[in-house]
Formats: sequence, C-alpha cells, structure tokens
Amino acid sequence: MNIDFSTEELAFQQEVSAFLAAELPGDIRDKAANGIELTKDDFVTWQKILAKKGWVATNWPVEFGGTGWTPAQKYIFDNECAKFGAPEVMAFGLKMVAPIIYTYGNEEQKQRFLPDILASNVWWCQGYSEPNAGSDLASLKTTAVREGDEYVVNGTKTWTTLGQHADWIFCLVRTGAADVKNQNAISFLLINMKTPGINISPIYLLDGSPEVNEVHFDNVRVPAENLIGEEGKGWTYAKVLLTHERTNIAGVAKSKKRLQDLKEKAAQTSDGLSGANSMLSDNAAWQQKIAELEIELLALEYTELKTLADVSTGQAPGPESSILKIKGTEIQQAIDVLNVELAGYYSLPFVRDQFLEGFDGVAIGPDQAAGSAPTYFNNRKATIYGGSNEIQTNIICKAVLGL
Amino acid sequence: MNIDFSTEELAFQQEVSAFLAAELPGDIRDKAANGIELTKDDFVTWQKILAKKGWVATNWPVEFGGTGWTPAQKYIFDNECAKFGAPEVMAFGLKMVAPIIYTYGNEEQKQRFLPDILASNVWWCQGYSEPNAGSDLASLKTTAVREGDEYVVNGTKTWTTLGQHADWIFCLVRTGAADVKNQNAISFLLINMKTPGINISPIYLLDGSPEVNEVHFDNVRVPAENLIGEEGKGWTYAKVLLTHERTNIAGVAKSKKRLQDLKEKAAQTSDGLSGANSMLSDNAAWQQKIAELEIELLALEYTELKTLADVSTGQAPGPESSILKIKGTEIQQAIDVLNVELAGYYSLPFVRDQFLEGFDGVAIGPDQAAGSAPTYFNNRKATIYGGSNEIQTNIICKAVLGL
Amino acid sequence: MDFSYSEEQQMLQQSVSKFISQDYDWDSRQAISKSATGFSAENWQLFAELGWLTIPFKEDDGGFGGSAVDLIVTMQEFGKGLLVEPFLANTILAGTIISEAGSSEQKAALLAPLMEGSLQLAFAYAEPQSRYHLANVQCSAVINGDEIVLNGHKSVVLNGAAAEKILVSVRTSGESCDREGISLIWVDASAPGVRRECYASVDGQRAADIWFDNVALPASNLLGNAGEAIDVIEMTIDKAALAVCAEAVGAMEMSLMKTVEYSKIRKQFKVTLSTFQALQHRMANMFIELAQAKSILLMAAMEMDRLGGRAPKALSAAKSRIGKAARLVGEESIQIHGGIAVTDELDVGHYFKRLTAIQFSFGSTDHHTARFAAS
Amino acid sequence: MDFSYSEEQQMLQQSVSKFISQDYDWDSRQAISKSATGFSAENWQLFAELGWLTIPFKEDDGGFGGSAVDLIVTMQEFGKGLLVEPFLANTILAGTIISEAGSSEQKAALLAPLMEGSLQLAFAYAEPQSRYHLANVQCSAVINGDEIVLNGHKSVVLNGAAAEKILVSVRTSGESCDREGISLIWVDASAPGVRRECYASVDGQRAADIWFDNVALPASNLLGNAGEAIDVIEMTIDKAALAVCAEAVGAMEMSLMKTVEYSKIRKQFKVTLSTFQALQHRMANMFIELAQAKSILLMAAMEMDRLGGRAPKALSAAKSRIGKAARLVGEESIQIHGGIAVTDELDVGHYFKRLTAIQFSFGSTDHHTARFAAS
Repeated sequence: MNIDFSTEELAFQQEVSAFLAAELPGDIRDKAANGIELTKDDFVTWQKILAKKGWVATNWPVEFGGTGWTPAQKYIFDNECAKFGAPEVMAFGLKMVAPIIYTYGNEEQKQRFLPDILASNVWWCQGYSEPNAGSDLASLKTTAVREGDEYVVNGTKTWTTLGQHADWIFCLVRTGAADVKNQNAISFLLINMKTPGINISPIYLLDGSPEVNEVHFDNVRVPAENLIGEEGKGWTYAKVLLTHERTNIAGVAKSKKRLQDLKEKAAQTSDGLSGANSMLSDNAAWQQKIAELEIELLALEYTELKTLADVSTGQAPGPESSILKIKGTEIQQAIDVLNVELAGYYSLPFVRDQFLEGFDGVAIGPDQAAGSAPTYFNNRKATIYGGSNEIQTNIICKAVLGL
Repeated sequence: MNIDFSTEELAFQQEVSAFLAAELPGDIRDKAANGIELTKDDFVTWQKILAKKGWVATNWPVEFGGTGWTPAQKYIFDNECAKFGAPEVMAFGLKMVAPIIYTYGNEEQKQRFLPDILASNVWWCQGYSEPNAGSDLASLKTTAVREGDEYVVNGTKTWTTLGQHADWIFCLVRTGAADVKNQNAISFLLINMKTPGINISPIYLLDGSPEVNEVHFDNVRVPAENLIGEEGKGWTYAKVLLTHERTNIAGVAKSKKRLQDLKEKAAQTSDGLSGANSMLSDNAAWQQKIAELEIELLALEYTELKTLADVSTGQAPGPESSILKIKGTEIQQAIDVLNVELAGYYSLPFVRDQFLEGFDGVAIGPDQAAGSAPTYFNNRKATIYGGSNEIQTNIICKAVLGL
Repeated sequence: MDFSYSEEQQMLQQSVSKFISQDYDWDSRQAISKSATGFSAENWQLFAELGWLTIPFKEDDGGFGGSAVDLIVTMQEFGKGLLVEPFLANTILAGTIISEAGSSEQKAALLAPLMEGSLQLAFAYAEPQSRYHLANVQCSAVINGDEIVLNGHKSVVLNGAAAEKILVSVRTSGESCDREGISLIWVDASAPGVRRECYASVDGQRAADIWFDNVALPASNLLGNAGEAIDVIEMTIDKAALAVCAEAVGAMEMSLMKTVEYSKIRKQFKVTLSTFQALQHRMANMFIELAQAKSILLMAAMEMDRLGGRAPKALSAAKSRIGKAARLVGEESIQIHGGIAVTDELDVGHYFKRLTAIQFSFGSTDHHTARFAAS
Repeated sequence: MDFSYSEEQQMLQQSVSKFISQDYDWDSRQAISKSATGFSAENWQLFAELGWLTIPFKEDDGGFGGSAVDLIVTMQEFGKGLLVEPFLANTILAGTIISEAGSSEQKAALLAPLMEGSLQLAFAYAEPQSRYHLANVQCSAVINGDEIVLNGHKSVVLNGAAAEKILVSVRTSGESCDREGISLIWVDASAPGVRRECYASVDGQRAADIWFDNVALPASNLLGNAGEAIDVIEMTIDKAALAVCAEAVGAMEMSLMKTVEYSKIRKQFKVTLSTFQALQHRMANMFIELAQAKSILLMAAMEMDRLGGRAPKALSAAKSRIGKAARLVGEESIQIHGGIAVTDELDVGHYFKRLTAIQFSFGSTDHHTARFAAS
C-alpha cells in the first residue's frame, strides 16, 4: 500500500498540465473563475477540444473511444482540470446515457448515438423525475404505449437540467400494465426533442436561473427502435447508471480547488477588526471551520481513491458510492456557506446581470461575492437530486448494515 | 413582560443566601466541590436542615408542608443552592412519589407516608424499569395478583437508583388479565423493602459505582391498602409523574454552576503552550465551545422560566418539558466532556478511592480531574433514563407537530 | 418576573398579525417585491395610519414609546409575512439614529415625516472593508466652519434606493478603526456628488451602494457632537440585530409549519413523508431549535429593556443562537420539501433566503459568538 | 498508488486477528485487565514469539522493518479486542525512542530484550503543566561530568507500573518551553529517589505518576546528544498517535457492529430497535464516520511512509478526524443500546471508554485541529 505516483504518472501529470495551459480557452477559464455562467457554446467548444485530444470520455472503454485510464490517471486528470478551472464536461451525454447505450444498447444504437456524443454534436438531457415522483423513481407515471413500430408517450418530466439546449432526452417510461409490479414495468427510451408533441417550459430556481425545465409529452410518437435493451428493464439499467452517477458526484477535485480559492480570498479579505492588517484568514473560528472542512475532504479523497482502485480491480462500487454522494455534497454545501460568509454584507446584493456574459455596468462587491448566495441557494439541490441523501442513507442501512 | 426581580424577591434571595451560608455543613459542601460521593447520611442531614426551615418540599402544596413558592422564588432558591454547591434533594421521595400520594392517594395514605417523606425519615426508591422494558414502560411484566387483602408480587425491577439505601419502593405492577390492553392493566403500588421475598443486587455502572440495582420480587405479599388510587390506573398516574420529573430534569441551575466552575478552572489550567502565562481559557476553540454552551444554557433557562410561569398560571407543562429534558441533558453531557477535556491526560487515571470519603493517599492530578471521565461515562444515562431523549422526540412529533 | 404580554402588546400583535394574514398573502408579497420600487407605498401609508411607524420612538418625540419587547412582537409578525416594506431601514436604523443623536430641529425635519410615512430614509454605515466592525469607518467628512465635505463609499445600504435622505457614519478625525472621531451626518440623496447603484437583494428587498464625491453640506447636517457617535451607532445596530432576530423567529415558525404540513401531504413510496421517523425526528429538532430561538429572543429583549437599550452581550447571545437556528431550520425546510423548494415558485425557499440574509446582517453568527465570548 | 495490502501485511493481519478472535475473548480480556499486573505475561511472551514486538524496528536493529501501514494493520486488530497488554508503551513509545536516539550499546541493552519480551519499558514525557506540548518540559537533569542528577514529576506514564526501566524527557538547558535543551535519558525504575504512584486508567489499562528526587545516574544513560531530543520525541508521539488512531478504528468497527446486532434483537414497543428509521439513519451515520476514519487513517499511514516517518500535518488530520468519529461512534453506541450499555458488564461501554481515552491522548482532537490549521 502506497500513495506514490510512478514516473509514468508524474509524466502524465505534466502532459495534462501542459495541455490545459495551452488549450483551455482563456475566456472560458476567466468566466469560471469569476462565476460567470457558461453558455452552451462554451461547453461544446471545450468538449470538442478534449475530444480532439481523445480525453473527453474518461469513463468509457477504449473500444468506444474512451481513455482507458487507470484510477491514478483519472485522479490526476480531474485534479489538474480543477486546478486550471476547466469546466467539467456535461454529464448527460458523456457520463449518463453513453454508459447505458454501450452496455445495454444494440449494435445499431451504439453506432448511431455514441460518435455524436463523443464529438459533442448532440446535447442530451435526462427525463427521470416527475412532478409527483421525486426520489421515488419506481412510481413514475409517464406512459409509453406500443402502437405498431412506435411508442406513444404521454406525461411530464421535471427537473430536466439544461433541457432548453437539448437535442435528445433519455427517459424512463412506463410500458407495462398497471398491475405489473411497479419497477418491472419501466423501460428506457431515447427521444428526439424535436418530435411533435414535446413542449418544454422553464422552472426558475432560487437563484433566478432557468436551469431546469418541465418537459411535457402529448401523444409523442417515438420509433420503437429507440428502446434500449428490453421492455421492463429500464429500472435495472437506471440503477446501474445511478451508481455511475454517484461515483462522480463527490466532486472532490472541484471542492479542493474551491476550498483553496476560499483560503486565498480570506487572506485578502479584511475582517474589519483593525484595518488592512487583520484578515478573515486570521480569525480563529474561520480557521477552525476551514481546517475541519479540509480534513473532511482529505478523508473523502481517500475514500474515493480507494473506491476507484476497487473499481479498477473489477469490483462494483458498493456502499462507498453512497458515502461519496452524501459526504461529497455536504462538503460542497459547506463550501457554499463559507463563500457567503466570506462575502459578508456583499452576499446580499442580487446582481445577476453582473455574472452574465456581456455585463458592462458597475460591479457591486468583490468578484466572488455576487455569486455566493445564489450559488448557496441553488446548490441546496445537490443533497436532493441524484438520489437524495436520505435515499443514500437508506441504501447504507439496507445494503451494508442489513437493517 | 419583564425580567426584573421585585424588592420582595431580592429580599428572599438574600434570605436564601444567608441561610445557605449559615446552615450548609462545610463537609458536605467540600465533598460536592471536590467530587466526593455523598453518603446516605449526608443527604439525610442536609434534607433535615432544609425541612426544619420548611424549605425541603419546594414542589408540594402548602397544605402538605410545601413551600408554596412562586416560580421566581423557586428559580432563586435553585440558583442559590447551586451557587453554594448544596446537594440537590433526593428526588424519589420528595419529588416523585409524594406528588402521586398527595394527588391520587387516600387520606390514610397521605397521613401515613407524607410526614416521613417531609422529615426524610424514610428513603424511597423507584420500581418502574424492567430488564426487558426500557423506555417502553407499558410492556412491563412484574405481576401483582390480588389474594384477599393482599397483592402477591413477582418479577424484577431494574435501574433502581440507590435502592441499596431504600426503606420503601414505589412500583408499577401488572394487575390486569393478559388480554386487557397493556396500559390499562398497570397499577401503582407502594412496597416496604423489608417485606420477605425481596432481594436486591447491585449493578455496577461504567464508573465502577454500584449506583443502581436490580430488585427481585419472589411471592412478595403486599397489603392491598398500599395500592394508590384505582387498579389499572397506574400508567396514568405515572405519566403525570414523568411530566413532573421532566420539568425538574433540565438542571439549569446546576449546569450554570458547573459551567462557571469550568471557566474558572480553565483560567487556572496551563494549555502547555508557553508556560505559566498561556491558559486553556485563552484557547480559541475552547472559548468558542464555552460560549456556545453558555448561550444554549441561557436559552434553556428562559425556556424553563417561561414554563414555570405557565405552570404557575395553571397551565400544564406541555411539550416544553420534553425540550427541557432533551436540551438539559445534552448540555449536562456537553459539560461532562469539557471537564474531561480540561483534565487532559489527567482524565485517564481511574483513582476511584481518591474521591471516596476517608481517602488519605497521594491524590493524582488536580481535584476535578479524577472524577471527570467517570462522571462523563456515568452520565451518559441522562439521555437514556426518565424517558429517553428519543421518546421525548417522539412526544414532540406526536403532541406538537401532529406527525 | 413576568412572561406575559401586556394588553397593549396583545393588541399590537393582533393588529400586525391581521394585516399579514389578510392583506399580505404570498402572491401580493411577490408582486410587491418584484415591483419597480420593491415595496408598496399604499401599505406604507397604512402602517403610518396604524401608528406602526412610531413604535420605537419616545413619547416626547411623538412616538409610541415602545419597548424592545414591543419591537419583537411586531417584527415576529412581519417575519411571518416576509414583509418587504422598509420598516427596518426607516424605523429602526435611521429612526434610532435621529431619535438618539438628533437635535429637536433635526427630529422635526426628519423623524416627524418618517412617522407620518412621508419621508423615506436610510442609514449608511457599512463599508467594503469594514465587515461587521462599526468603528471601521473610512468615509471622511471634513468640517470646515459652516461646511462639511463628504467623501467615500458606503456598501449595501438598506432602502438605499428609495431613501430621500441618507444618514451616514463618517470619520471626522482619528485613524480608520479608532472608536473616537466618528460622526453622524445626513445628506440629501439628490445632492450633487452623491451616486447610487441600486439593486435588489437576494431576499427580495432593495439596497444600494452609495458613493460620495466631494459632497458639500451645511454643518447643521451633523447629528450630535462631532467624533462621539460610536455608542449611538452600536446601539442602533444592536437594535436592528434584535429586530431581525425577531423577524427570523417569525420566518422560522412559518417555515417549520409549512414543512410539517407539506410532509403530511407529499407522498413518496406510497406513504406520506410524515410517516418516515427519520424525517419526524428532524422536524422535532427544528421545533426545538425554534423554541430555543424564541427563548433567547425574549431574554435579549427583556435584558435590553432592563438595561435601557444597551445589552450587547445578551444581544450577541441571541444573534448567535438564532443565526444557528435559522440556518438549520432554513436548510432542513428545503431538504425535507425536496426539489420543489429549490424553485422560485414556492414560498419556503424565500423564507430560507431571508433567513440567510439575516444571518449575515448586523454581525454574522460567528461575529456575535466571538463578541459574546469576549464580553 | 496502491491500496491493497501486501502478502506480508495480509499474513500479519490474519495472525493478529486470529489471536484476538480465538484467544482474547471478552471474559479473558476482563480477567486480565482486573488482574494484579493488568496484563498477561503469557500473552506477552506469545507476542514476542510471534515476532510482533519487533514490527516497527529496523532490520539492522533486529526488527521486522515494518512500515506505518504495518503498524496500523496490527493496531486495528488490537483495537477490536481492546487489548490491554502494553504494546503501545513498550513497542511504539519506548521502542521508537531507543531505536531513533539510542546508541548501539543502548539498543543492545534495551531494545533487544524489549523485542524478546523480557524487559518492560515506559516513556515518561508528559508533565502536569505540559498538556499536549512536548517542549513544555520542566523535569530537569543536570549533567555534571560523568553524572546526571534528575528531578521532577512525570504524569500519566503508560505502563509506568510494570516498567523496569523508564525513558524520560528532561530539560538539560534553556527555558520551560524552548525546543532546544531537551534531552532523553533512561533510568532504572528501582533507582534510589524514584517514586511511583501506580493506578489503573479509566480504559482498564495501567499507568503511573512518577517523581524523581535527586536521582543520580551515569552520564551514559543519556540517549543521543544532549539538548537535541525534541524532534525524536515529536516523531515518537506522532507515531503513537497514529497507532491509537488505528486502534480507535478497530474499536469503532466493533462498537458499530455490536450496536447494529443488538438493534436487531432488542425489542421496544413490540418491534426491534432496528425497525426505527430514526435509529437506522443514526447507525448509517456511524458507518459513514467509520468509513471516513478508515480513509484518513490510510492517508496518514501512507504519508508517514512516503515522508520517512515525519508527517505531522497528515497525522494531525487523522487524529482530529478520528477523534471526532470516536466520540460520535462511542456515544451513539451507548445511546442506541440504552441503559444496559452504561453498566460495567457489557463490552460496548468499554469500547466507549477506550475511545474516550484515545481522544485525549497524544494530543486531543482540538489540539490536532489547531496544529493542522497552523501547519
């Protein structure tokens, strides 16, 4: 057991670092650093750069265009990207639907969908949650009734993140009769967002952003060839996907970077006590909170590294993925609060324009302050979505403790 | 709404203070200050002094020998007693069985039992819990079968605090048939501990003290005249008593005194950092913990004062009593931990002799250190007994939130 | 020792409570918050008519002579409705400054119209570098005979957009953090050299950053003695802190109630959320936090009344404890509701926002814990 | 980057685990703890035969050459059994001092018999005023040619009762808290002027306070250079801290397991405790605490190995985090068990006691949080 990087790994680290220094567009980097929302184009631009280098699909097998990296390489890559402030790739295509397609899809589906995902030609969104089924995915109500070579889809999906940009949506739909046990009646269907009968309406979140949507399906006719795997197996596939989602959800590298930024900013922020020489970073309560958070994150980093190592030796991610979700999101939210605290009074102004592209007015407060409270509000979702933390706790109770 | 004391109340405070200064025996005071366990004689001596003054039954109505004090007077009395380090009176007779007797007992029972309780001639203990019924009192199994003018009692009671000293025990016993709904088959019975068939065996707690006992009843014949109130109503009476117990259980005055002592000792305890000039009380993390605890206690004090005020205007103590139990014990236990922390390495020696009367060896560590860890261990019971904190939480869920 | 409300206090509570429940429903509140000015002039006139704008002021000055307890009675009800009208900025902040430091002429010019509801005021005390330390004042005012020249930048001035006149803490002598040398002046918002950037705050209220560039004022705009203002400023901010503590208690009460109600309706896995014991215990914990918050609020208000308005240690205890409760109750309300509470549509998220803003106004939770420990 | 145990480590783990599960059942442990010496001489010989007493020492010195990872593998298993034999005091504390600071003659005289199990040692470093600061040394040793004269009071010396020879940190020059001027000497426990008060510790182990009154020693009892011992002392205590962190992880694992098992048996209100979701979630939280504790233990051990034994920041992270977990898991185990766990009879209370003692040994949780923040 040791934590040393090999010579090859150290060389890889240098390669990633040099690549990011050379290829990450300055405007995208600056936006991320200053809390300016990225546009669809920003994401696509950066993903295409990664794709060109062959580094966009870090979780895919090599045969489909993935990197085939070791856990150590993934760790290095994620950390370097976070350090440089590179945006994370949009998960819906690359990390969520793609693994389902290459694992459970047929040959035709793989050839039809994977190349466009790899090239970021198509923007995907997720159609799982429904207005009356939050964490209880098995109870969803959107129906897909088979008529000849088509499914006719009716219902409403919600919390569809960035669905306004999407070309395609992957959905869990109910295909079985009402008397079939809930989760055996659910299927996994891919739907083109341009199909007639689909309407999308924005949901404004607490930070004022239209980040999520409701997607309404009114007699939407979907070719049966868009069904993944077998009818009634959708819930099984989705559970596997949720596990994948959870190993990525800890966000350790990003939290490390944010915590580092926070420390640096606190060292430049007056605590008001005695002018220019007394900084927030000198405050004992602040120091203790930062230290406890750093320590928690360090522990989580090793939980994640150990999980990655287990996965690489062929073990499925077990209850650790629930820990990663729970602790990862708790740490993210703790950092959110510290950012608000850092901003002090300047957390109050709600100057959304100020962090949208094209703003040319007078900025209020220090750079990071304007986004601090909106981010805190918005990111309360982190403990709710992707299987709420309560659901993750239930998983630990059942799967690990046998309760 | 105001918090000022009236002139009469201020005079009363002086009277209590003068009384304690004059009458509290020095040896009892010193024992309490140095963590030396009080003997039965110590308790009886002090309670007789209080009784002589007419101040021993602060919760009884005047007609039975109680003080008839206002909430403000009780508050003043409790605070002065805590400040002087006077021991609290033993609850079992004065605060637990007496209210049941004067509320539900018949005239003969009142005359027979109350004067001896008031005079501390008789030591009572409590027979509620059983080996297989912890917080679930309604499921208890000790039976009392009526035979002529007697009940024949069989079963085992446990957690009988200081039962080794007791002359009498008040018990919840099962009198009804097995098919009667559990809590309607429970009666309230007073039993002389000298009755043949009673055996008592000590239970050693984590601090090594035989503070509690198991009491075994083997065909114990109890005169039927010792039944309080009606057969089958015991559970109702006990619930009322539990409510009384909870309004006293917050222990605010005692926690205030302990916290004050802790602060003073921390100001005299080196933090090791730079010799004699750097004290634990200068440590930022310590200061913050103390401040948070003081604030929590201050809030609880006002919760208690408000409850006392409500009770004095005839309102029954409501969900506040559950809050007092939960927060009161949490604060007590937080102080326990801080005492261990104050002791540092000197929390480790288990020198029980050192805080028993008559010890004449070499004391290890500062005075308070020796008892710190044993007290912490022993007092984990505080959140378990008297209706565990989980039960109190359930009460809030049901009675207040309607969940 | 008396924990009951007086008859007058009961009437006041009923009066405010009636307004909130009958005339300030959620849709109205949202419409007002999103309107151009961010508050309703009609409501403001109503408050004046009902006498609410006179509550904290001395009877000698034409006020109601209200105590700290009266103040928390009022603010708790406002908190339940998430009131956006600038009661705090006018009546507590600016009003207390004038009432404590103003001459009778200044009271006639500023306080009387405030109480009538005909003048909007603000108090500008925070600066970008000051954080929560009120003596950290760099805004400078040079008094030269009959003239004062004002320069500097005040940040996050509540009601700074609507205010017609602005009270400003300024340094007239000494170094940046000296307690001596701080003065109070008032300035017309339309005076030459005054520049405002106005914005909504995250909790749906309005504020502004204000810059002063060689603003010339008559020396008569000075309130009280030059250089001796710090005590009045601290007392004012402590009073505002007490007011938002009370507001937070009202907001927490609503947030908890809405969460409990929602849990009884919302089904997951075929049963209502309220049947999950893990959630039940968390809601019970919210209730306990609220109860402790209420108790310490009473303590602080009674101590303030007992000590003639200056009870910094008691106030810090309250602000610290209530800040902690506000965070827990706000966050748990969102979490137990689930996704719906992260949308702009549901009221519970807006309680959370206001509870957050309160935590970081007039001294954060940590600031007050430290002040308590040091005092 | 490799997270798997080597074959040797797997064998070591199995060997210790087998001893604990087969030969160190609860009743035996209690009987040993309550015996006159507080540990089993027979077990100690067995440890020597199995080579466990050589684990941390260099191969050059006749040791196993074990790494920090080897150490935590061993200590986790000991923690599961709540071992009372003085492995920590001899092998980690005294052993590391001799191994790092001793001459070859001293190693032959002290380390060799230690590894053979024929000599009991202790390391006396704490003093009544020192708390967790290792440079706070007032015990004085005056070196005068060939003689050393020792005076002072050392507190809570682990294995201080059984120890035949005692290693002592002493001040040979400088002021009380100077890092320079601290030296290491060894002294025979039976030397004239050595007085011991021996006692059990709250976790069922043994310790002593030791007073030195003009104890005369030959100068050859000095280990290493006079005045330069602080680095070795700090390294030794950090290693001991790592060892008890591992022990805590083992103890927490057992405590959680026993709590979960009990919850499945114990009935309240006609159903088992395990059916109450509020308790389920608390047990899940204990599991998460344990997982985080395990992770940070691995981190610290690997960092120590990577950095050649000196990784104070990593160690402080581990001691801080594991201390927090130990408190939560210990207290929750008691609470979920209920009254039975407050009795001396049940093992779970003893895990709690040992977890408590660990929190306040070799630097408390707060001490290490602050050290982490400062480094």
